Amino acid sequence: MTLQITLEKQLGEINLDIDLNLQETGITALFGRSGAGKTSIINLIAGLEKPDAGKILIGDRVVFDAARNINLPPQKRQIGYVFQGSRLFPHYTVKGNLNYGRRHKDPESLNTIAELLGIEQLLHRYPAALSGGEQQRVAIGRALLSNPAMLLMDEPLASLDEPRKKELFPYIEQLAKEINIPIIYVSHSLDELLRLADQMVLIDQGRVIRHGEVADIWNSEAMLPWQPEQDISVILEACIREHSSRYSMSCLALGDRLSLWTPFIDAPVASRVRMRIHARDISLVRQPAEQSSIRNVIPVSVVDMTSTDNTSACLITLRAGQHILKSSISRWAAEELAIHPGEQLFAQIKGGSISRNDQVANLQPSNAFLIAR
Amino acid sequence: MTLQITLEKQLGEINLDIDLNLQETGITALFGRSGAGKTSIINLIAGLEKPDAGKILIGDRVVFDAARNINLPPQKRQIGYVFQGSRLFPHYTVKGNLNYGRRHKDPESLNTIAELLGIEQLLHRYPAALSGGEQQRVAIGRALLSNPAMLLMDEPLASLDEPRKKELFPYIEQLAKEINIPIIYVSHSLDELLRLADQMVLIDQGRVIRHGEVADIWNSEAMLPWQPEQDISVILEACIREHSSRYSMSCLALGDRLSLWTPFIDAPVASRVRMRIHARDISLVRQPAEQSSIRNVIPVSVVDMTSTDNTSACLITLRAGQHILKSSISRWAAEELAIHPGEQLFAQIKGGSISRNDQVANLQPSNAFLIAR
Amino acid sequence: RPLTLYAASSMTNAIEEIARQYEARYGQKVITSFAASSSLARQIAAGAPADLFISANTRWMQFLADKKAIQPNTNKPLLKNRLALIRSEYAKQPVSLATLADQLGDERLALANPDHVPAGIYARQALENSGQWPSLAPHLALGQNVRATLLLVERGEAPYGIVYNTDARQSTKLSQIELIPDTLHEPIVYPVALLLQPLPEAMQLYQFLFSSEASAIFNRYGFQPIKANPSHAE
Amino acid sequence: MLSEYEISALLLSLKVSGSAVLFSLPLAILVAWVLARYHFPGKALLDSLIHLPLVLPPVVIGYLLLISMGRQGVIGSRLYEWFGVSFSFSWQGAALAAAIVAFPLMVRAIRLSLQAVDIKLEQAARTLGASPLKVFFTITLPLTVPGLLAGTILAFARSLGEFGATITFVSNIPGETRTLPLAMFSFIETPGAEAEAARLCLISIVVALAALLISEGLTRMAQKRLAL
Amino acid sequence: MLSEYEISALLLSLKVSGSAVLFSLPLAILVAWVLARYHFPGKALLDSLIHLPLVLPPVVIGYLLLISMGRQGVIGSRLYEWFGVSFSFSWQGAALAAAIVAFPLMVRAIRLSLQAVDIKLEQAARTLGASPLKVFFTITLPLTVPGLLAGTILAFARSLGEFGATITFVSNIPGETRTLPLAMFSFIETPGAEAEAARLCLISIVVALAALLISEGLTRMAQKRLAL
Ligand SMILES: Nc1ncnc2c1ncn2[C@@H]1O[C@H](COP(=O)(O)OP(=O)(O)OP(=O)(O)O)[C@@H](O)[C@H]1O
Ligand SMILES: Nc1ncnc2c1ncn2[C@@H]1O[C@H](COP(=O)(O)OP(=O)(O)OP(=O)(O)O)[C@@H](O)[C@H]1O
Ligand code: MOO
Ligand SMILES: [Mg+2]
Ligand SMILES: [Mg+2]
Repeated sequence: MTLQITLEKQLGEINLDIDLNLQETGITALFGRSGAGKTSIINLIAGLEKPDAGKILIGDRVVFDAARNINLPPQKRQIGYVFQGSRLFPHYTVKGNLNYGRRHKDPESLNTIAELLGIEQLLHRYPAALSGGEQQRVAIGRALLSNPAMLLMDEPLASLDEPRKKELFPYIEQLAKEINIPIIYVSHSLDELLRLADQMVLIDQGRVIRHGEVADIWNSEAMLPWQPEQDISVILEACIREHSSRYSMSCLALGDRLSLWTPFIDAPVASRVRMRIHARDISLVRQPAEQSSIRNVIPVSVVDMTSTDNTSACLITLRAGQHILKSSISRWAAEELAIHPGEQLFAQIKGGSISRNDQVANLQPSNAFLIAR
Repeated sequence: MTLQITLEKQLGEINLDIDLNLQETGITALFGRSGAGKTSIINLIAGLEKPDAGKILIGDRVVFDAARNINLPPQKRQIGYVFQGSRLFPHYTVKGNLNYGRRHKDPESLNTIAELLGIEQLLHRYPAALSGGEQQRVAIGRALLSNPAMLLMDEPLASLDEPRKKELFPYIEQLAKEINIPIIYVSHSLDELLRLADQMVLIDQGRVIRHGEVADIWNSEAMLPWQPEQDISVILEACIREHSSRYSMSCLALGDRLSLWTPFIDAPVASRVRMRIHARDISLVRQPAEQSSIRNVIPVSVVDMTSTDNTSACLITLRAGQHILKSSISRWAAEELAIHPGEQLFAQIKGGSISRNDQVANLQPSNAFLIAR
Repeated sequence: RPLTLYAASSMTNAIEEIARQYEARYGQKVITSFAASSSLARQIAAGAPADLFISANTRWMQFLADKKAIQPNTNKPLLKNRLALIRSEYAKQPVSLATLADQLGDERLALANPDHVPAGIYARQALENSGQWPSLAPHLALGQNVRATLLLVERGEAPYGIVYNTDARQSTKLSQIELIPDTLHEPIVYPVALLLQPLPEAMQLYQFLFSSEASAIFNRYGFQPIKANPSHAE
Repeated sequence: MLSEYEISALLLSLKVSGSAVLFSLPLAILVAWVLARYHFPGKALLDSLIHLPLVLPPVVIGYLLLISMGRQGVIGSRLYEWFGVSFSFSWQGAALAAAIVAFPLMVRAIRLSLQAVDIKLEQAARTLGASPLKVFFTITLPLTVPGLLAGTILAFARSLGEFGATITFVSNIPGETRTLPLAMFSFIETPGAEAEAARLCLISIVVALAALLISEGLTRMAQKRLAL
Repeated sequence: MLSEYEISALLLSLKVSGSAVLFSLPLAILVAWVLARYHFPGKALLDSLIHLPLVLPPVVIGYLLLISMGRQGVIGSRLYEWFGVSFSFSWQGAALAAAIVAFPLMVRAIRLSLQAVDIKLEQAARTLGASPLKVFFTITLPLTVPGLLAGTILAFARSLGEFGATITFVSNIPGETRTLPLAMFSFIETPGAEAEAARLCLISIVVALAALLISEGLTRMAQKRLAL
């Protein structure tokens, strides 16, 4: 399934000018600041708004073409849309809402989806009697049951408070695993991005800045504005080498002889996982301490170092095998250790500091695993 | 200024039963889960709702006494209230809103407050033309200008998105410094709690669970439910020993010879600051590494250690001088190092890992400083 | 279908009674519809399904005759009526037409609207002919019909009024009813006519209206039946 | 308790007002919809035209109806010729008069309620594959129920009291067009019949109160259901 | 262009309708407020009573007015005795009749608008030291302006068209109570005066249209100002 979009639209002061070619299944995140034009883009895809010019192809169906005067109405586009607020119909029960977009109202598919989303118990309630998180799950179910060729989700978690978000996360992760239609997921949360997206599209001021693998874009300088100084991190993608059931830990293969121990990852050996490592969690030593609680002491070479005068920190870019790491240490330490590019050092990475939250979706098309929690 | 509250009120299924005696000026945080009854409590204080029984004293004024049938209406209570949504009057300009609660409309105090909140430029706009953050600042100014004996703030940041929150934070911190009336601040954000509150009251199911200094309650087990495994931390309160302007760092005195280097804190030597140190940021070694980027290597003694079987982590409680620290290391490391209570070790605390965000309000009544950013 | 009789609303009571008599006598139902003569006339002109029409004045009958909506040869005067000067219970002083202007003072004289209500038109003639119109004209309270005019006097809003004798006699709330000489105005005539395509039985009702039975009833309500020979109306 | 005469007038009034409301409802919804959702040149004019029956005295409306919809009228004669439909001097005519007089009230209430329906819900329905028509009947209309009820009851009440247009347009024919107000009028016109008039007045009031109370109840039910 | 007669009727109509609306506005606001904000036993009854003028034919209302507010009426006689106030045959009486007939429409519109005012804003004002009265006049009422405008214009339109109650209560006195509808009625009742009636009809319509358009404009301005 491909999605080809060439669009122009004037939005107040912003001129939306998009040229996107999404070949992928899985979750593609639309990421960008508030007001960048994310919602507008998916509204245009869904047919809720009309572009000034351009063309939209879903698979081989032309749903919009300004030149040929084609503009399919939303109901003909076969696109599921999960809105920021749930937009449930208040006068239908949960079941009524779920059934609204279905042609064949067979009970099996309803039950499957209801189970997937954990809303089997709620079928006969009205939306007003649901919590925010439950409402959003029903809204997701409703969109899925309309049998869409593609799913659009506009910050489905944004209107929820923290505990409600936590509650909904696993369902969306599960979803991405079990449903095999492409999903476009709008968000401006780094956390959601990391945990859910396979691909990402970075939008700014109505234009596509970057488009590609999450890890590639994450580690590029385009993402720096989103990473405050104390929060700089890199994304590693690596395979699981082995598990230690005794200590509930897993070992990732960073290179031939390079290993990284992390808290246990519930996935088979050899599966590929994504991992976020904060620069502040990596310290550097010339010689490894002999008896240390730090499990991961990895030989690295210094690639680059930057520091600014009025901060205490110095950001060191390191190479470990094929992987790039970043370490944030104090300028004081950097001077005292006299670190310079090209030098060989040891990076200490606390195993415990790689939090579960930072281990995110498998990237293999096989969709073999997702971290349990 | 004291606030004495004895209250009972049935709220749906929750029975609010509060007995509080706040002696303090400064910011007192009401903290608790959604639905715990926080908003209800301050509505009762403000007079927007009526308790079933009890008594409320502000200073020596009885504003409510069920026994004596006293129930001052809100406008007689002299209480400023900043609501979750800004609740600005849409038909008044910013200036009109600010002036609404003022008896003496002298321009100086208006200008002072407008400057404090950074809204001087907005005075002639209507609320509809303000961003969410600006609206909330005007709402704060409006409450302050009504010359209240006490200020209630109900999650003033909750309706704002992340960048907007960041924008408003400094103003509230500034406020707490410059206004000397007691402030009750409702929140369920740990971040806000740490940065703003002097005292805190922990509410659950309509009852007061704890009440006292933020650091005491934070480090007590009552707060454990709010600290997910990977986020366990302690709050240290310590004085600044010296600054290093060369490296933009400051040194905190943990004990006679114990120092902790942190990124620069913009406060005079000897002022007392609060600091949050995550357990995951402390690693343990038997012998300090010789050439390490880690600045803080502190001799500690092991007080206690706990671990659960199905996690990889082991939480070690340590003593450094008079201070308690917590370190989260892998069970594997704990076993290999054969750590046991009573033992002497070295704790490595990355200076850079003490983020600016974690350095919070001064506790001295003198209100001498607040971290600039 | 039953016979339909349109009649000016000032005749409601008398016509109802006669219709019931007719029904009893001939075993045929009569539907009566009462409204202002103007409304009825316009409706008839617009094709109302009526068989007979009794107007409160000749003007509206003429209106229909001009529109060729009635059988002209059946257009006959049926009744005559008189005007009466009436005094409210609330007015203390007895009144007469001669002293009316003086006695009125600041008060108002209730009159049906002389622009269009027949009773008002006759009353104006009477006042003009008695020379009082100029002084009374600014002191009038005009009702939309006779009944509304009577009501104003009954409720004491106006101390005096001029209405049909028939209406005045049915009121219990007046302290004086003085007939106005019928020489002061045109004769007050209620004409009747058959419409263009009436039921065959309509003529029977038409004749019944001129019968002595009907006359007795009209008399009882204060109308003066005109003895015409209805058989001439073919 | 009630005389035959009163019962006949009451039933007729209910029939006339009921039909007036029911038959004008679809048109009122359509007009309210157009006014609530579309902007077009002349919208203000259309809006004002709809308010006309409010501004003109009912007698004038009756007169205009007689001229246009009577059997000899511009429209009435065509209707009769082509469809055999005639409003003349029948209860249908009374219902037409009542409907026209009550129309502005009905449209206004429904329009307000339509404006309050969240267009976002309609968009959501569209993305679920619903045609505009399905959206209208499954989402918009059900959510407008409180406004529909309010409009209907207001129009019903106004219809119940309609007098001037009715008597001018379709005359005062017992069993056919003599509704409660016309019967009341007959009594008021008759000297000494105040008591009978008062009885009819009371009947009118009771019916209207009942209708208002029922609609209140229904509205509250609808609102509860929708948790508005 | 307009005859003196027409101008006189027009000016009188404007005076009568204008006063009717202006003087009933405070009471309408009060009643709407009570209905919008309070729950008490008998509320449904009060609500229904207010709708009565809608249900009863205007002539009946005029009759009831005459009985109660007339010079010999239960209330009217007292008013005259104690305050020297009399509605008899005066334009004030016409205004009273118009006000009563239009009252339900006015109350309904204002009530809806009051219900839409966010009570949270009122609470905020209270915590800023405002008394309930200040809150009402500085917050509630200004936010109700669109509803007030709608109610006022609706009532004004209805007042302009009022005929039955007026002529029954205060009769038809040129320059004093002969409003546009009463003048129109005289012409309709006169054979061959259709043209004059039509002219008056047109004047009525133009006035009403103007009023409706002005109110639309004002409402839009108010809504823009409030950014609703
Ligand atoms: N119909 C419109 N008319 C004018 N401006 C519009 C319109 N719709 C959107 N905009 C503007 O276009 C820009 C993009 O809006 P959009 O809602 O797509 O942003 P977004 O990326 O979804 O933001 P957020 O993260 O806040 O949801 C904004 O500046 C918005 O004000
Ligand atoms: N008027 C009321 N009637 C019934 N239940 C109520 C009422 N007001 C509040 N409650 C209930 O009382 C509880 C406490 O509500 P409150 O709004 O004070 O919580 P809170 O601590 O402020 O929560 P949040 O963090 O979500 O704002 C909730 O369960 C709420 O549903
Ligand atoms: O019945 Mo009449 O025609 O109004 O006097
Ligand atoms: Mg958006
Ligand atoms: Mg709350």
